[in-house]
Amino acid sequence: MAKKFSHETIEKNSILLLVLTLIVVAIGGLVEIVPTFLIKSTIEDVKGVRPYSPLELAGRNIYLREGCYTCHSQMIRSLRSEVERYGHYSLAAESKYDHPFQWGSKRTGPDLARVGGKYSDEWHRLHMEDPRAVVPESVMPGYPFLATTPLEYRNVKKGLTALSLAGVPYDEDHIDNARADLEAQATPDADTDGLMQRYPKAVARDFDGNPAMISELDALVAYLQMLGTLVDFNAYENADFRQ
Amino acid sequence: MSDHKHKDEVTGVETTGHDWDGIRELNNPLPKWWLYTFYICIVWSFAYWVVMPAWPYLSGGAWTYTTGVIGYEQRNVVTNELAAIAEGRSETMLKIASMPLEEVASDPALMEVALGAGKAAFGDNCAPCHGSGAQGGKGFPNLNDDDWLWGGTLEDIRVTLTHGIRWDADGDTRQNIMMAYGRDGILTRAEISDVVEHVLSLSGRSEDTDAAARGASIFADQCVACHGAEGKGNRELGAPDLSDHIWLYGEDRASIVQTVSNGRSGVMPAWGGRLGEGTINALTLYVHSLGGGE
Amino acid sequence: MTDTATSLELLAREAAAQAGAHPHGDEGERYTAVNSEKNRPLYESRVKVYPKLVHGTFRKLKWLVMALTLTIYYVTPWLRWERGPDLPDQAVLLDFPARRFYFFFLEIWPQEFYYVTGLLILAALGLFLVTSVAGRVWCGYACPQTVWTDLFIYVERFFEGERAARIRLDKSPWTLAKVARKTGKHMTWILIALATGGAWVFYFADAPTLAADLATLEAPAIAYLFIGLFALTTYTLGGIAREQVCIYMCPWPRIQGAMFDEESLLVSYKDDRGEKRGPHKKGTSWEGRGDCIDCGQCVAACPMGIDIRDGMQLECIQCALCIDACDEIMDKVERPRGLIAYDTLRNHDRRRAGETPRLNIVRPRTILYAVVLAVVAAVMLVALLNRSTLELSVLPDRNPLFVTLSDGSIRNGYEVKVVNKEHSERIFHIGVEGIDGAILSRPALAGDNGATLVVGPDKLGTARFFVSLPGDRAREINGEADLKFIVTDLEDGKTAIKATTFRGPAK
Amino acid sequence: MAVSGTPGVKLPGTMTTAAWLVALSLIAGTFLSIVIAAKAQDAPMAAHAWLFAFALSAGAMTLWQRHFSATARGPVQAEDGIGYNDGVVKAGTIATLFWGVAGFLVGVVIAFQLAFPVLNFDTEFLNFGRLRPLHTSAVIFAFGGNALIATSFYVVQRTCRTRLAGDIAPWFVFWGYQLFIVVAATGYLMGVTQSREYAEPEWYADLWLTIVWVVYLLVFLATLAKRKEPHIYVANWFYLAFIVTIAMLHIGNNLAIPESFTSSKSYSLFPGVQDALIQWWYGHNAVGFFLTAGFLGMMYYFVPKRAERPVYSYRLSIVHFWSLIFLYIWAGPHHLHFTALPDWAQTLGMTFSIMLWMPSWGGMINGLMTLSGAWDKLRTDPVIRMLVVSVAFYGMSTFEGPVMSVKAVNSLSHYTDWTIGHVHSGALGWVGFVSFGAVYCLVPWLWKRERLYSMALVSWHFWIATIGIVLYITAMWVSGILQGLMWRAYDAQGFLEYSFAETVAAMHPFYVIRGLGGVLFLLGALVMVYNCWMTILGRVRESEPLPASSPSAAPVGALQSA
Repeated sequence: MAKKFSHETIEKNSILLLVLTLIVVAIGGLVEIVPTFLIKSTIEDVKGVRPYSPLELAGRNIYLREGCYTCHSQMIRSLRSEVERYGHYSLAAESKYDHPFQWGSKRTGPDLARVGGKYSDEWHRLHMEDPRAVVPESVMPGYPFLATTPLEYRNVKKGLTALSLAGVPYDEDHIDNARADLEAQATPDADTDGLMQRYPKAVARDFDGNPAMISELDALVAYLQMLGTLVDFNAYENADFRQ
Repeated sequence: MSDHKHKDEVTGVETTGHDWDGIRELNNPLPKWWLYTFYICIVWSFAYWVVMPAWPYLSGGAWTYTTGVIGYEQRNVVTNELAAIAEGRSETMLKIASMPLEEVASDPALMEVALGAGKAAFGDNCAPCHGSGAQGGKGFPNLNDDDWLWGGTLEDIRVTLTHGIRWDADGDTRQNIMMAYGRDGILTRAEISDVVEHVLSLSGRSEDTDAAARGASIFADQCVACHGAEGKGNRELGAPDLSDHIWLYGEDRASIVQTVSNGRSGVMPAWGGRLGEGTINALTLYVHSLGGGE
Repeated sequence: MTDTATSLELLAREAAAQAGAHPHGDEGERYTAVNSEKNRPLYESRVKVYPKLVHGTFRKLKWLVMALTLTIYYVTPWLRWERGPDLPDQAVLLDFPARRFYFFFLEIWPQEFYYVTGLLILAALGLFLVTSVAGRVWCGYACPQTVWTDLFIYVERFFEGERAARIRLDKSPWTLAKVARKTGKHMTWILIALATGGAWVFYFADAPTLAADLATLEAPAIAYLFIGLFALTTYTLGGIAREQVCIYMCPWPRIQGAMFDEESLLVSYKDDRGEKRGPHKKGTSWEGRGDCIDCGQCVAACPMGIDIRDGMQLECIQCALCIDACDEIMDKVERPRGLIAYDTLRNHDRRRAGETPRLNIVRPRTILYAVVLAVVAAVMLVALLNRSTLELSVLPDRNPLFVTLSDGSIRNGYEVKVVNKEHSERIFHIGVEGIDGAILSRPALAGDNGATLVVGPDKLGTARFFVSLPGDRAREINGEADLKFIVTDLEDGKTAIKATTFRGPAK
Repeated sequence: MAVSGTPGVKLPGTMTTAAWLVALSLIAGTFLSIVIAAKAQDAPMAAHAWLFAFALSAGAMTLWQRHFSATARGPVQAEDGIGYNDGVVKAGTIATLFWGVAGFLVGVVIAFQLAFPVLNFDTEFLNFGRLRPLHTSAVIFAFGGNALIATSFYVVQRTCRTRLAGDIAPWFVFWGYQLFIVVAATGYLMGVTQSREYAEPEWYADLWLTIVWVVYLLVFLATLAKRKEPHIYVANWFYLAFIVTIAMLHIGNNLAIPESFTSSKSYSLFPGVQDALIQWWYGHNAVGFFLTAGFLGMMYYFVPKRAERPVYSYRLSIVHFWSLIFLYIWAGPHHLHFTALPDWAQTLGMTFSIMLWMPSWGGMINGLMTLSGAWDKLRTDPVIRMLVVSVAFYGMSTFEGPVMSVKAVNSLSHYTDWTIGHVHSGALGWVGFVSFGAVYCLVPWLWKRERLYSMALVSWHFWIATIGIVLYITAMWVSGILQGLMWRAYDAQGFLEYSFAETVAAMHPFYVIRGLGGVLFLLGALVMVYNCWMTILGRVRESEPLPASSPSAAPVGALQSA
């Protein structure tokens, strides 16, 4: 490379320069990315992780839409202070059905990987309406419109179908019942047997305190309340999570 | 133009002979320190790869990676670190978990750890509802004051913490119902207005004695079972004292009307399964120490 | 050269001999400025610079600054400052485990860390101001790189002699004497480097304790690691890399270079006075020529290896040593000093235009910097003066500020810290004053010792107290009222009073 | 179609076969857009489809009009004998100024939103979560991207001594890119996002950008191919590497499955850990190739050109070019230290980041040493000042980067404002200043003005922006470290000392200082816009001497060597 003559060849031939550049920049990505698909231990073998229920998925889409990832991570790093503050370090398996991932890159607000079940629905409702009403120090924007906006879920089936194409194990049963499952999960006293069978550990209730309408807040709170609740860590040793 | 060598007039050195839009190039050697630092970084990386998990490779048909000579795994590092801390604290926390709370409270050394642990646990588990200073908010009790729905002794607090309030997942959770007298059609609007007037009179704030008197009889029918004849409440049932200055859902007339009409049923999670016994006890002592403890 | 050579010619000859170049004294090229633009392509591997020792105002100033900065650096961790028991008595301490920064009377808590931002901004603005007034003063005098390099060169000179001797030594074959000189130099450098790294770690722990631990090999491994790291860095940067750090690695020269303007005082060669340069025979006329006798002393003195006469250069750290070197010569040839001096570009133009040179330090830019600097400093000062006065002994609860009790009374919580500086256990009575009807109480589990607090010898006693005020009284104070905590030693009756505030709802 | 004019100089106003094909494609695209708009599943998709329909039809009409107004135009002005296509460069320069101010403004808004959350106004469209991608995309892709397109088109023509390849294609690249920006930006406000940082636009915007980018690559490559210089100049290596690598990254990171072709929503093809790795493979190299390689290309032209000095070392440029582009790609995993990404990948990310240090600094050395013979110009030419300081900031951030990639440091710095400060020392200091410098060069050159309207205003811009950067970086650096320390602070009993809310409260003063820094940076940019606007209008501020060419201000050294 440092040999002058050979480099003159490259810099006199635009196509050669292009091709060599492309080869040089392709190597790093290939060597790093491809093996993560091939090395089995990359995704830990744990029970409990399931695809999102339709309501949770709708909530997740709202989470993405509002750019929550710009301030909240969903990744508890394997460091003492994080495990003590937020709970067990996150596993790769816990986000194996996440398209896209939501690990985040900045914590203006706290990590949310295990926020599920930590606070009441009522708290979430107040917090979304006016964060400073419950956390005076908070700098989070208020999202009062979520509670008043009906959830748009005409396309929920298409969402599940698209995800199944990307490899999430939604089968016909899931897809056909998507709308019904979504409604059942947000409605008090609905028949949730099918939902529970398809989405174990799903919690069905009126999340936003307004049973008259399935709002965006219903979906978002349903999503937040399930985060990090699927794996029973008491059933595993650290050695089980060897990557 | 571009192939004859050109001498740079400032340095007096020949350029490479190229010329692009008046830009020429010198061909100074690489600074030695630069090159050597580059080499050092590369050598260091090679050494690091030997020591740490680094390179993926195909072995016997399955993909794996070099694990490094010291067997480093970050997940083991943090697990061991946490185990060591738990070990170092285990005796103290075990005492806090197993000793009667009053005894813990009378031992300054234990109490220090308990309050420290309690404060940390409170900040991350309780503060989101009760506030970072436990000051509470509308619908979330202030834990600093001396008014307790379910009792303010150490044992009362511990039970509430462990089983929560209206937390259906816990069979022993604290349960009661404040009925929605308006929504469920038990009382008419006028009756509610009267009963609220009576409630206001309990704390000396009634302005319409006639209405209050009418409300008194409704109160006697509908409310005394839980709140008592004088509205002093009942901690066994989690019924608040209506004669004092502390109003969880607002002390103004409209708020009270809303409370009577729609009922109230605040929820607190059961922390029993989520936090360890020691932490629960530490939290109990911490909450008790805030000022309302009895 | 003839016997009738003037003293000046002798001087020139001596200078040439020192440079080891062109002993026969042909015109120019007697000294080589290795990093001058002319010679730059040579430093494929760097050509060593052998700065000559000069004497004069700036050299003295630099010795002074060096002595001062090094003293501050090495001595500061050993200064003591009495803060009472349980608190470190080191005047300047960065206590990372406890997350406290101590600086004499100041104690910075993590929440007050924004002072550090303020300091950084002040430092940056200060640097901007100084640089726009007088160029790279920081680089030339106070930068650790400059100070330590200067110190290392001093050591080098001590072992290997003056410039000419050092050049000779490096060219000479390896003899025992050379090995001894070189070993002496490097050993001293290493010792200085170790002391530098050593002093650094003392800022982070109690210096006497750590020193003892270091000596007995009982200090934490991290301390040795940092000493090693800093020693290595000091040795490499100060001894080996020297001017290359300023030329290549440090971004400050670029930014500072951009801070100059036409009115900035910069070390510069007055070419209008110096040119046309050339050797000068004593007694001959100075008519029709410049004052520069081309003796090369300015080049020999330069630690950066440049020729100041080439004009403004990236490499110049403005250490002013060439000024001293030139002034010495000007004295000898009986011309006025200041051929190389702090000068502005505008003055250069003014002289050319026949105008009187003058300084223009007060100009929009410097005013702007000074104003911003003053504003930031004032903001910091106000913040500093308004720091909570309660942290020393009485800390009122911040959150919540007050609590409404069921009977309508208002209660405040306070953390009371009592420092017992005597070496015996004492019993204190705590009381409050200043608000009628205020009632002092303690948390239910605090035991039945009421308003007394027992504090062990040389210890800090902490207790939580509540002060409550009946509702109607609380409404009267409307927001807040002054309250005093009074601590009385039950034995000898000594008291301490701390003023604080009682807060309640505003009307 | 009649073709006339001097040989070698193409006439606009004539429609070649290619132009007909483009026009037909635009018309077909318009119809497709209208169909999608009619069947759209959601409001944003409908809005965007109409936007596409409008833009594509406008493009078709422009081509049409260009054909029939051919007689109204004279032959291309070819006073330089080559007939450089500078129209598109002019447009790109104006777009750079426009989007720069827009991006900085949004940055200031969101900075203050963090200091004073009431500024979110609790609305759907203007909350931090939606504005933050708007800010990052506006500054990186709209401001930076236009600066890169404009300068690359300028530089490649000059250094190849040939007119830009294609007649419609460069304009297609320019307008196509603006359309992408508008679609992306309006999408964010409507909540259309993939939630992939710096790759937020949804699938249809990504597809459109792919088309635009491929045309960009072809234009650039074709111009290189028909160059009149035997050698390809180093700036063009960097520009080419930037274009081709961004194409690779963009396609790789945006592989997604849309809900349907009439829905604005898509799902990433990759799950969890692989998705994270691919995203940061992209994210880090958006920095590496968009914000570094591309702008190094800019530096390699404008620094030697403005300083009128030869590039310092050809050899260094070869070594650092190839090592930089090879090593950069590997550094992505350092964004995922201590996460669920396997340890081995983290190791690679960290070690390659360290090895990247010197190759990055190679660019700094070449830039600064190129200036070493023209150091005196720093005092007289504020544009040079800007370029020099930008390179200094480049050096600082490319040192800070490897430091932050070390796992021990990263455990503290990650997720904190330190990262934000680091990014901005690169973005405001390096990318911002080198672009400002290039714009200040380009505006008088392109509009054939004697000089800028006012050099004093350039100085003002420089000083204001520099103080802004100082405020910004110091605030974020300290707040980041403080945040990291508070998160891992333990009390005497070994329990976490601070709740998260307390750490948020501690950030407030820093957020205010940062916001003020942003205001200063924005003010500086407004001064620049005014200055450039007056220059374009042909005004010259009369009270000022011509600093750079004033003989009285000529440097001592220059006099000496003259």
